Amino acid sequence: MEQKTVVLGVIGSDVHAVGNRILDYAFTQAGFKVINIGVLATQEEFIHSAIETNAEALLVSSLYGHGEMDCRGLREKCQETGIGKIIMYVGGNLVVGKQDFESVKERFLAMGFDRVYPPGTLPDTPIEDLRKDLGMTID
Amino acid sequence: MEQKTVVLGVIGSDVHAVGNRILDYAFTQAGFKVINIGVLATQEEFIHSAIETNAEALLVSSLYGHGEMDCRGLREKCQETGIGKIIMYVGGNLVVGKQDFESVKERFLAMGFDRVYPPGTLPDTPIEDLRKDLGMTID
Amino acid sequence: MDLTVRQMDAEEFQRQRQEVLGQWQTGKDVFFEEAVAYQKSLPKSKVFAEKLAEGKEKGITYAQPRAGVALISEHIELLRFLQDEGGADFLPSTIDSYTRQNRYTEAQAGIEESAMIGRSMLNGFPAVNHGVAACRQVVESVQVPVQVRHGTPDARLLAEITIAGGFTDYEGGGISYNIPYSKDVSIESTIKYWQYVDRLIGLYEEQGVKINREPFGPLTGTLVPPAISHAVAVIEGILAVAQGVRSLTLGYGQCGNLLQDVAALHTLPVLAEEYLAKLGLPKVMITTVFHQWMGGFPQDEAKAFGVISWGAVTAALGKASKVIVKTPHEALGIPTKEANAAGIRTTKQILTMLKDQSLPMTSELALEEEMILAETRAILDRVLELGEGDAAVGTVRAFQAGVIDVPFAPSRYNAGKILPARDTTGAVRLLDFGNIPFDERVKEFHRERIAKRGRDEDRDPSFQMVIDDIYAIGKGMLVGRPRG
Amino acid sequence: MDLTVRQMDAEEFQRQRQEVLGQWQTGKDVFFEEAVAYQKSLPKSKVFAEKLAEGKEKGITYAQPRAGVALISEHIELLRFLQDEGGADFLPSTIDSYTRQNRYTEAQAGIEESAMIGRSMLNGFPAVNHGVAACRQVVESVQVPVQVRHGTPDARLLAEITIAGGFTDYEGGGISYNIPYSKDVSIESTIKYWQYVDRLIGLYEEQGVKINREPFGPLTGTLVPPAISHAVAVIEGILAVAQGVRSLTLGYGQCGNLLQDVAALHTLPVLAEEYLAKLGLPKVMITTVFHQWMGGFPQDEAKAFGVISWGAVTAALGKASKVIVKTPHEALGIPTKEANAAGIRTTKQILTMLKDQSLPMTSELALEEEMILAETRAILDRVLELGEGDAAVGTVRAFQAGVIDVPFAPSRYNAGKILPARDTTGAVRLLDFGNIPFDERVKEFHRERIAKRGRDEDRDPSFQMVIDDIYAIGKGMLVGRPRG
Ligand code: B12
Ligand code: B12
Repeated sequence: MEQKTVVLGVIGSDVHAVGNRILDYAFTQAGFKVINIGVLATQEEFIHSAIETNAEALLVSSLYGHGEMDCRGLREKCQETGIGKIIMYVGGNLVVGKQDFESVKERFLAMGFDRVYPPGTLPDTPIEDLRKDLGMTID
Repeated sequence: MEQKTVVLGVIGSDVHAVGNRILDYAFTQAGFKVINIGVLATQEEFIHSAIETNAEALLVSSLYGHGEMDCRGLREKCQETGIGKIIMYVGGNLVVGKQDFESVKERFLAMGFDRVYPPGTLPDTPIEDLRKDLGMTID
Repeated sequence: MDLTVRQMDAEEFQRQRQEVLGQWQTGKDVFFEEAVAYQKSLPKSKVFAEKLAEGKEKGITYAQPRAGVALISEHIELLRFLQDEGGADFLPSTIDSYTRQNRYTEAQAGIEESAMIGRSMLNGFPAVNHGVAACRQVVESVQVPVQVRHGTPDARLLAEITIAGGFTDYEGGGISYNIPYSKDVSIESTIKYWQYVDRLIGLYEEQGVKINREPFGPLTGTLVPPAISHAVAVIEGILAVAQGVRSLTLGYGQCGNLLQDVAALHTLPVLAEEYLAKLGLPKVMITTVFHQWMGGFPQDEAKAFGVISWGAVTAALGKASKVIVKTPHEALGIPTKEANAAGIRTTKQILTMLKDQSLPMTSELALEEEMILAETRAILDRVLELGEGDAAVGTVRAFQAGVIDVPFAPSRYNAGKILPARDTTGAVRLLDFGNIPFDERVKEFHRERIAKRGRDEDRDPSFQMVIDDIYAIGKGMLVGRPRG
Repeated sequence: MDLTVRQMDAEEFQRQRQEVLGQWQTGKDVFFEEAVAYQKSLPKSKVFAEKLAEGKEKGITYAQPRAGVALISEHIELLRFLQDEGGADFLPSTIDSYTRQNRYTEAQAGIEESAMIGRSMLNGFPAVNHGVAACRQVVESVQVPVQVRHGTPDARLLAEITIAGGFTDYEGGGISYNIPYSKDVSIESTIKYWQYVDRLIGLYEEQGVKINREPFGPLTGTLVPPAISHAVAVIEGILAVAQGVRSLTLGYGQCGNLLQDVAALHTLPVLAEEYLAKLGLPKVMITTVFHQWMGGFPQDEAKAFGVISWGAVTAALGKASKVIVKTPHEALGIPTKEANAAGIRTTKQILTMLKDQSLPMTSELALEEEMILAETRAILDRVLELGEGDAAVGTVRAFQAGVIDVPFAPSRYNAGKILPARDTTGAVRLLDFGNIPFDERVKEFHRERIAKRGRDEDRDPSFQMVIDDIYAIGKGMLVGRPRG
């Protein structure tokens, strides 16, 4: 099976690095090629890396609470740079405070993310989802 | 100052003895004559002791949750036996479960108690109140 | 029937049985052989003694809540919730206070009123009124073993019904369910009532049915020094084993000082084994149960979580077999099922985090153990002396003499002469020894420790100190220091 | 300016000062003499160093929350709530993440958006944007000392504004607020930024104003072995004292094993005093701060209370001067003020209950202490060796060489070669030593302990074990055992 590439990073002024390390490990173990741009990643870095590596998906983490402000406009920037259809997942502790996840999810879906994950998500679920979204069959 | 008598006890099938010991000590220290009928006290025991000792007040404890059932009819029985006007206080954990105290208080006032005390009441407050209700001045 | 520690004779047991089963109409549905068969049909996972043995081997500390409401379906819902949402390892059925006083008519009224108004008017589950079939419904509705928890001086009918009903553990004892729970019932009579219960369980054991017995360790739950509750636990263990009980969980209520509490947990089975052997009784399976603080709680839920956690930590570090869990509603009233489950989850988080840690032995811990051993032996030896070798007889005489004396107990059969108080580290000592037969060395130790506290607080030890200690945990402290 | 541990020269300081105060418009309101006068006008009860000294003498462990929101009035309301409803002994102002990256324009946008929509869009208090007067408003609105808590590599302007604003304690350091908090900032530059901060505080000290400094102990908060965070804490202490700081609170983040954590608390001031003396630096007041578990939390609030409590117990038994409190919302998001106050109350209940108890010395505890001392000395001695006696230079070289190496740190100036894992009792050891200069005896100790765990779990120690440990507390365990 050909290896699919994903760009992984923690957006904004966010330095939470532990989940990033684990996602890197887990997606790599699952057979993906992971381009890990690490913490403190800008929207531009996500997009440049995706274009450069011909990636199929952006895996955006935001833990520190500013996710709403940091993620705004990412889909539009993708469109402007010609990768408008790229799959975009986002996860972590997306907003400030303990908020009802359904409403958080809606806000991020409205921003153009394909899937939105609640706090504490284990890697298995997004890996499963990504295989499905990329039409990879698992036998 | 002449010593006023109070009857103290824990009503019903209730065996909680610690608060009773402390109330006994505190009311005695405060100058009252305490007739302590102890735990597992029936309505009849409260009334007999009050009549026998010419007491001014009944201090009824109920901790274990059955207070509502155990206290019903006490005022009426007092009336039947000719001590209808005796001061009646009740305190402890009066009902089953954590309930809004205001509604508990109303239920017990409606039963004919003069004062109703929430869980964890320290002796100072009822001692103060009783002095007031008995018209004892503190100088 | 004369009081003796020896096994009840079969005839006497049968005579009483007729009487007991006639005490309330549900008694007629108890059939011993059928009940044995039912008990044997239970999977191992629902048998207390089996799961306790497994935990003992693996070094697990299990968590168990208290819970009971008036109506069957609500009670089942409650237990399932505590199992599924709380992660309870063992379940209880806490019996209401009318049933505990054998007032089945009032319990019936409570059931009816509860059904009418739609909330439990009873502070527990009236198992006798509900009967054997209903108990089995409870046991069958959950996946873990279920125990009867109560506080009943005469619990013979309750035992008949609940054991026939599939419960595999029975709490209480002739002392521990008398002295803290009644006023006018003689110890002689409750020992006899409980010998009936123990004999009943002995009969089940003889048929290959394992029923665990758990003397109620904490007694009045308020500043009970370890030696006193240990003495009671060992005596009830002796009384039970003499009637044929083969699986014992001995209990102890948290005092609050880590070293003293861990020492208490360590010494409890040691003492029980020692005295069972001394009296020529068979070796039985002994496990321990630690009760999170049984005295007055803080009303604030966050603070209550702190108290609960401290109990969980002590249970874990002291390697108790089981811990009985309090809830954040403790100070206010019977907990909702949510509050109850929360208490279990807090506890289990700590138990699992601490599973592989323990308190290493130190000279301080060794000293606490030595004191508890010496103190408990002093009491027990005097009990046996008073009973001329017979623990049952000795117990009655010991209470008369104040050789065993439980602080703050409501019973008039208890001397009520001792006064406990915390020392400056929070360990519970005796301020007034009453007639407890401690030797001078032990007494000096207590005096010295309490005197040190007196100096730290610049006041003479007195009843005011005891009162301060009673309120202390509720007010967010352990030692009731005067306001400075 | 060349990097050196020696005190910054006055000219260089003044040169930077101009630049720093010009970084954002609020810088122009800082006047040193006026600020000294303001600081001197504060009552002792609002001065961190004074209250810490009092606690140290009395053996009190204080509790402090983290908290900060975008708008002044909400921030004050929040702090008051934590003081009045939580009983916080010290208050924080946790700074938002834009300010931490010196992105004051974005912070401004966050303030405005927050004002508009009526909830804080920032994860902290943007003190620089609010300025000196606003900070004083905060300090004047509460009764206890207030500290700046952040995670800012270049915190010079923030220090100028908040100290002039009446804050009496400043968290952070050139290593601890770089390595866990940035990606591309060199250690050389952050050490210099922080020497500015420390020199600024030295200048205040010379004027008789006490400002306490607190290096950030927990680093990445995730399985950081004590020796590594201790080495960083001691170095930051050295750097600070060399610039004139006279009051230090050294920090350590809970690992979870009681003995290891207590040993860590005991050894931290010992090591700091030892190396300060060795380098001929003055004796200063040293206190300790213990951070309740800084890694991933369980989402369930009841379980979170368990984790919080275990941290409180450890702080109390280890006799930390102060404990930083987590909240039941930790796993989900910035806590509400109610959740934050609840965390404090749970913690304080435990601190007061355990005030007069401590963990007695045992051979196991002594061994942990011995290991931490040996390990930390090995690192520090190599640092000084690399720096040819200069701790600042040595630190930069030590990070280059991987002699100091922080697990899971985002910084590319960190080697990232070591792998920590728990042993079978939950103590954090090293599975891969990278270039940490431990001697063979120490390495053998780590290997043996981790190997034992491998045997217990019937698997070879690997990165999977590390991952399991990272998730463990969140899943209700301490040691990340494989599902059995
Ligand atoms: C210790 C204790 C026990 C001990 C009692 C030992 C003894 N014989 O005394 C033991 C373990 C035996 C026990 C048994 C039971 N208990 Co109990 N017990 C407690 C506990 C933890 C402390 C009580 C205490 O001693 N407090 C200290 C004293 C000083 O305070 P106090 O009793 O509240 O009294 C003070 C004030 O309330 C006030 N006050 C009291 N009465 C009056 C009256 C007047 C007129 C005034 C002015 C003031 C006043 O002044 C007192 C002095 O300050 C409380 C919970 C708590 N409060 O934390 C539960 C509690 C009272 N028990 C409870 C229950 C249900 C039981 C049991 C049914 C067992 C069970 N289901 O778990 C049995 C009942 C047995 C029976 N038949 O009564 C419940 C009651 C629930 C409810 N009302 O909804 C409580 C609230 C626990 C709970 N949340 O479930 N218990
Ligand atoms: C460790 C930690 C830190 C460490 C980080 C060290 C480092 N450099 O990595 C330190 C101490 C430095 C730190 C600093 C701060 N932190 Co912090 N931190 C945590 C903590 C306790 C654990 C994070 C962690 O490592 N978890 C373990 C990993 C494995 O899980 P994870 O990160 O959640 O990632 C997993 C999943 O979420 C998911 N996932 C994550 N991203 C994505 C993306 C996709 C696409 C998918 C599919 C899945 C996915 O998969 C990962 C693997 O399972 C959390 C709270 C918690 N979770 O318990 C707070 C937390 C994230 N921190 C928080 C905050 C606010 C901060 C600070 C601002 C300080 C403060 N105010 O207290 C600073 C911010 C610094 C900055 N500029 O970013 C808040 C965020 C609040 C919010 N969102 O409302 C939290 C939630 C704590 C809280 N409740 O206040 N923190």
